[in-house]
Amino acid sequence: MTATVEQPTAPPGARKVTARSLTETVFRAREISIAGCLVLLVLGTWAANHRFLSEQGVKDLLLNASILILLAVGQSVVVLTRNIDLSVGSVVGLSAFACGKFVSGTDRNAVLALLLGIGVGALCGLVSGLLVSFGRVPALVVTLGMLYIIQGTDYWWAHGQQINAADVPASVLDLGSGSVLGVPYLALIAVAVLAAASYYLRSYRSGRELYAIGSSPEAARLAGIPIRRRILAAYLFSGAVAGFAGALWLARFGTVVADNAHGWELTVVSAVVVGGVAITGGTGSVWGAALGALLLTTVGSVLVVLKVDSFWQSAITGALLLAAISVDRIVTLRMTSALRKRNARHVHQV
Amino acid sequence: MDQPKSAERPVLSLEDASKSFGAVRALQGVSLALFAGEAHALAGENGAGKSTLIKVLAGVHRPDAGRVLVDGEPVTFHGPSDARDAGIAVIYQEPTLFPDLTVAENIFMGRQPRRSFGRVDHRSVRDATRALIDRLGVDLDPGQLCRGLSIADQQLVEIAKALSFDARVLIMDEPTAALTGAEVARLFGVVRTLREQGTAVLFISHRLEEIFALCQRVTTLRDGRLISSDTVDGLTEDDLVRRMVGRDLDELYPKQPARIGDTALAVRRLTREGVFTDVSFDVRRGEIVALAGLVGAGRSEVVRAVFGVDRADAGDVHVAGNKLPAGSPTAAMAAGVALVPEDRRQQGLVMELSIERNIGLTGLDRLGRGGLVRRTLERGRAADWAVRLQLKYNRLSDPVGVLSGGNQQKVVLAKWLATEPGVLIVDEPTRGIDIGTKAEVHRLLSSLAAEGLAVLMVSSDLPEVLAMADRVLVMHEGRITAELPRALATEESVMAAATGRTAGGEKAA
Amino acid sequence: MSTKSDLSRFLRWDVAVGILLVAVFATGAGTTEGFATTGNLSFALNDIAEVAIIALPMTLLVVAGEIDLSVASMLGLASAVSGKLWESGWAFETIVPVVLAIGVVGGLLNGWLVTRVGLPSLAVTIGTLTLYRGLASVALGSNAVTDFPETYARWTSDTDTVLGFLPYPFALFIVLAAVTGVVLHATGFGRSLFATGAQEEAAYFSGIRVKRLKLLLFVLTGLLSAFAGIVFTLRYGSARADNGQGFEMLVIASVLLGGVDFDGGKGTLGGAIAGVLLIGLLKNLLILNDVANEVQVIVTGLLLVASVLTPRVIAAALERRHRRAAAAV
Amino acid sequence: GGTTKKSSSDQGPGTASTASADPGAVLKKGLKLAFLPKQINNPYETIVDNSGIATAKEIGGTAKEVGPSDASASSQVSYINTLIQQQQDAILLAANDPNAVCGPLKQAMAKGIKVVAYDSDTAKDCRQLFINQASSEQIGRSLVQNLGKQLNYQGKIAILSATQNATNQNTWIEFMKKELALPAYKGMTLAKVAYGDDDDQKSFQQTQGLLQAYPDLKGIIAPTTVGIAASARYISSSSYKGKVVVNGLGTPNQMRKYVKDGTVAQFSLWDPKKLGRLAAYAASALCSGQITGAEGQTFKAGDLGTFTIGKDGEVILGKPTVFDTTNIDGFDF
Ligand SMILES: Nc1ncnc2c1ncn2[C@@H]1O[C@H](COP(=O)(O)OP(=O)(O)OP(=O)(O)O)[C@@H](O)[C@H]1O
Ligand SMILES: Nc1ncnc2c1ncn2[C@@H]1O[C@H](COP(=O)(O)OP(=O)(O)OP(=O)(O)O)[C@@H](O)[C@H]1O
Ligand SMILES: [Mg+2]
Ligand SMILES: [Mg+2]
Repeated sequence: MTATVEQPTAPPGARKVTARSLTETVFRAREISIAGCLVLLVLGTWAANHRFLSEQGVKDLLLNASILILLAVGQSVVVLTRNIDLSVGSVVGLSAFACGKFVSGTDRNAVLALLLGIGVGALCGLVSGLLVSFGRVPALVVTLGMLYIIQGTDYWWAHGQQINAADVPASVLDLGSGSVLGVPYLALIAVAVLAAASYYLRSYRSGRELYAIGSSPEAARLAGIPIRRRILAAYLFSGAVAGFAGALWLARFGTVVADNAHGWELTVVSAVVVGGVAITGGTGSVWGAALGALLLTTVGSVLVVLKVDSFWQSAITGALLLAAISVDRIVTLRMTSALRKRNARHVHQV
Repeated sequence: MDQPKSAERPVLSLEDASKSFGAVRALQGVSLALFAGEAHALAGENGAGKSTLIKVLAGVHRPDAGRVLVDGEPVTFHGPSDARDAGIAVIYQEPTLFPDLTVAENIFMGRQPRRSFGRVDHRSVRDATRALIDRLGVDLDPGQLCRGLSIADQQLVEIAKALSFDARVLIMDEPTAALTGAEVARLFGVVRTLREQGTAVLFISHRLEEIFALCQRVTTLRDGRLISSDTVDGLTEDDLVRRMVGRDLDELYPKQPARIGDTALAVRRLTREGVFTDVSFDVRRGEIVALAGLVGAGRSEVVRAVFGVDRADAGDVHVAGNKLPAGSPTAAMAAGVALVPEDRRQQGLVMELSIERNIGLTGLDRLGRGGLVRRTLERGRAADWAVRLQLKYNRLSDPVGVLSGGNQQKVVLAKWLATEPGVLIVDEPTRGIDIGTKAEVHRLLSSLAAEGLAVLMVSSDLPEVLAMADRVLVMHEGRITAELPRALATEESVMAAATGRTAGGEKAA
Repeated sequence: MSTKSDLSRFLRWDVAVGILLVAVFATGAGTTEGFATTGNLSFALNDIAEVAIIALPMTLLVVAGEIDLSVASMLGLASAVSGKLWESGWAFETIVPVVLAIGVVGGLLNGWLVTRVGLPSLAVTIGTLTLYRGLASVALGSNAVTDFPETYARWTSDTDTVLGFLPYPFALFIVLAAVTGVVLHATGFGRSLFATGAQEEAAYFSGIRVKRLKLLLFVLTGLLSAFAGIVFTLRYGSARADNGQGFEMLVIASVLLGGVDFDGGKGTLGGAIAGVLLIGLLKNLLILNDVANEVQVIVTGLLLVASVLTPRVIAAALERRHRRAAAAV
Repeated sequence: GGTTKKSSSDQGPGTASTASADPGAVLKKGLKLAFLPKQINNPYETIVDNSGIATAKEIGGTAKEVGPSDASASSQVSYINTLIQQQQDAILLAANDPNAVCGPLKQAMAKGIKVVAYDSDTAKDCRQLFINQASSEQIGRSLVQNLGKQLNYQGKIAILSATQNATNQNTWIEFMKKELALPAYKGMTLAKVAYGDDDDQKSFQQTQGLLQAYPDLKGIIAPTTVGIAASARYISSSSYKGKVVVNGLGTPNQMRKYVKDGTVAQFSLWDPKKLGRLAAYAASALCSGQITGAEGQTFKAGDLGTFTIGKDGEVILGKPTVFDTTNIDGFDF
């Protein structure tokens, strides 16, 4: 056998192992730093106003975040594949209205409404997904187009109609406001979807392939990954989740008009980005995205609780958003370069 | 090589295949047969159609005419995965990895070992990768992200990936272009073992000695046509060159003696922590200085820092006596420095832009007046250099991305030579360039040096280093461990310094 | 990749948008009373002036591979600040430079965060979208300042025009567009933008000052957004913090419609301008025909989808024909 | 610079008191009226406009509703321009911004198109009439009076408004503050004015924040139909139910559930159908020459009775209705 080749001459391990722990630390840092921001924010606010963490206060925080978390989970699955779904806001609106129409004045079961919502959303996701994956056209343009198309359809259908809480059956409304052991149903649902998505992305081939596609579509093609099917599935998921969120919107707010969740697409995208999912695909986790969503909604509540002047709220929200992403980025950069230098000393001392 | 192959049925073969891209006829009626236990080389100039042939076999391209046969049965590959399922593993010319994923995931993407409920077994993925890497004898960590790996390391990951298939057919498109002797030896060892176990191998390289070292049969293509298919036994390098180029080749390393002048480039105690340390050297006018070393020694990093693409933590660079501001390629260019980077697809070229625009990119201020760009000047500059470097192209307005690998490399050279630099830094200047053109590039470098250009050359091609350089600087783990004048530079002395065994250089670790 | 490059050879979407624009205009003139009148066209052109002005730097930015979603907020901020200053008795001649300076500073902040801190522009400008709109409401609160003098307001009206039909803001836009077109398509700077957008690393290795160039574009975008804010304020005679809300989507939709590729490195200014005009004129025509707003929204969406789908479908058809032809040989 | 000036109030047709009115003229047939609401998919505006359209038909004319889907002044302007091109007889609009729509409205009046503002006024010289649902002063003051009674004139209160720039809401809030300044209310303090942007979800979250920020908050006035519904809904499903009084302007259909479950004791609103009806009559009267918009002129609005034009061309529909458990089932809108 020719296996008797000379031994590798470089000292094995040294540079690569440190490189590895480095990337891992940096990777973790994203979620940790957001979680840190969140904890600071909550504790600080609590110090100023104890009511913030009262039972009602916590419940409100969770309820506010739930729908955005769901949407962020759906969006991050799409963003991981280096695509984007700008239509989620209108899907939520359409689905909420469809479900509202469906249950309004009846005593239909909440589960049926949820299924309808998921169906409406999945249909929208299917169209976007087909266009993006099989039409092979830029996702940003297609989903912006879909945003308008779905929104227009919703307006056209709803046209000044309104579904009122009085018309919505109690079973649906209970879903939106009820809780077990003080934890709202909505939050439980969001966490369940989040955990399932996260586990799937980590532990299944097709989940890993979503990362691969986002990281390098060209390499994914050569690796024989069924790119189109995977991207289609990602859009289907994002659409279905958005539709589901629409049904939950109805349950939570009871009142539905045409332009529910209008403009939410940007909020969702910023939650995803704040959560460390790269807009260019391939990296990030749904946990990060969910934390991003929680951070955004919490900032909104905190400003009101801290009695910040209404006129200042939006400015401060924007500034905090920028601060959150910048701090995270700067910490990462500093750490990477510090670790590089420290490694260097190690290697040369050995 | 001793069994009679003709009697056997080929594992994989191509019959009368044609493929064109628009007006370019990349393949015309080419046939090829791969047998179990045989290593088959594919030779030809840049743009001859080698990569295209491989992509047809790999299911990336569908042939316009002709067929692909597996075990004598005609098949239609609808995509790379079909070919993979038929037992064909491919290493493409350009590494295509997932930068955000780990080495292990890159190797096993889509075919990870699974445990209950179809879940990926991350531990066995890592262990299997470890084993593969050990087999290749390289220094990579399975858990490391692929972003930031050097081209050579990327190529090694690709090789490991191809090996992991346990395929019946192993196809390799210039796997060694970025590797140094040690890694090549390792690779060949592994490939020989596979071949002896019955794998059919198709191998492309522009380094003829590699073809002779590894293969039993060689097929030559020219302009998309099959020229001949011979056994390697009894073939000489000259025969092969004649088949490829269609004529005899002059000297491959036409080194002209040059008058060495003043110092053009002076590097003083340049350090980038964690990458290279305390690097000092001079390059004088008329001189070709080579920077040699093993993959990962930090040669590319040094030249990047010299050019200012990376910012050095300490040390200075002087050009013609003037200190360059740190971290500014623009300033380096203004001082007459040019860098042909090692990764042409990421750093060398803008793949979507046309050939002329790419070549024009380094001289935007010279292509017109008042910031305006004159199309005629832009095209003239490109046409001029396309001729000088024998570029094979369809139209100058075609995107560079459609050129063959070697021709892309020529565009990078053209783009920088057109700046008429005083100091030319070339990182793997002939990577993937065919033997004919390589001689041309060498002649060009040599004559430019003779005209007073200072050349700093990073190359993994040791014969090239030894033949072209007036002086060889050898790096080992981020430090310069030896400086060998042309007379003293031999394969042994360079390798000794590169592996840190030299008596002269201090040992780094 | 190969199919993309084939496609650019066979069909250029920006040209198609131009043709569509002419078609819409001809249809409107032929079928709809009151469409092809000077009054209506002056109005329609004036009505898209701000979007058109912002679309110019936006096109450059997108070609260079970045995006700015904060433009409409900057417009609002400029409007609010000019209102505030006017209310506190400043001369209009001093207000204008101050507001433009604010645009520059806003652009610098965007550019700084993107190029120096290294954040993705989508994320940064979603943040500044909120921030600038917030600052606008801090500046002016819930007030509206309305008493701008006629001497300035007439520059933005659609009845005082150049050549009898071109409102001043639009005439100015034409001048700016000509300059931008030359810069993008005929200068080294323009070449650098394409290279940067297509492959930033390669551009950087070619000695292009990628970061400085992007910073400059963000500044330019901020500046012109602020300028558009002044035009908007005068044109409506009303300075409010919420002016131009949601315009960013309109600008982006127009640029996209014109075939400018959001991955950077591709597109023409002519296409972007055709996109702006198409959306503007189509809206005008639809409203004139009493087409409900929701249908307008749907039509915009369909146009966007068609803008990317049509070239693909045609390219695919051509490729299939080519394949059949090649197989037949 | 900086001298304030009213933009050319002399050249616009303004209140056309110079032209003479012919109170006896019959209502013209075949009038073309166009309703331009703040936003087309606002349910409240839809009720108003549909009623106006029906009324126009009764009178023998035609009417339509056109408008943007976002509540912004700039999009309304595009519509005004096309209405001019279409040579409508009258434009009826609820202005998103009193001044931004002025230029085109003046152009319309110059071309002989009558302009009637309803629900939310424009600047006075940009329209002939403003049909006010109730006097702004009355709305503002009565909301505070009602809440005062409910709270026994004691405790902290907050206002949850629509957008920061909504003209009608801001006028009402001014009057609320004036009322609160009276000695009778010295036990009550206004803690904060919050803005829910007429967005259901945002109003909901604002309510929740208010209650956390001001634990001793006793009452909320939401002078917007979206806001009051969102407020009531949050309170009905939270621990604040029964502790915080919500009052304001809302539609019976939206509020029915909360009145029934005791979250809300009372709220007010005028009948939006009557508002639309009155606007249609007023526009027809203008077009027919019965009135010109001058103070003191009168016109008949079918079954609604006779109305007199007040100061600045303002016509007031009447007093708002107060809804509570006793009467809410008698209304369906
Ligand atoms: N996708 C494509 N579109 C258009 N032309 C192409 C494409 N791919 C290859 N070509 C052309 O086909 C010809 C053969 O290219 P190929 O890559 O097979 O050459 P090669 O023999 O591998 O050369 P090298 O040694 O330089 O790698 C070249 O002229 C090239 O420009
Ligand atoms: N001493 C070292 N310690 C840690 N990392 C190193 C060291 N030397 C090199 N590296 C890393 O190894 C990688 C490969 O280095 P580089 O590309 O400079 O090698 P090279 O000598 O140019 O070889 P080639 O170009 O053939 O790959 C780089 O990512 C570099 O950061
Ligand atoms: Mg090749
Ligand atoms: Mg290198």
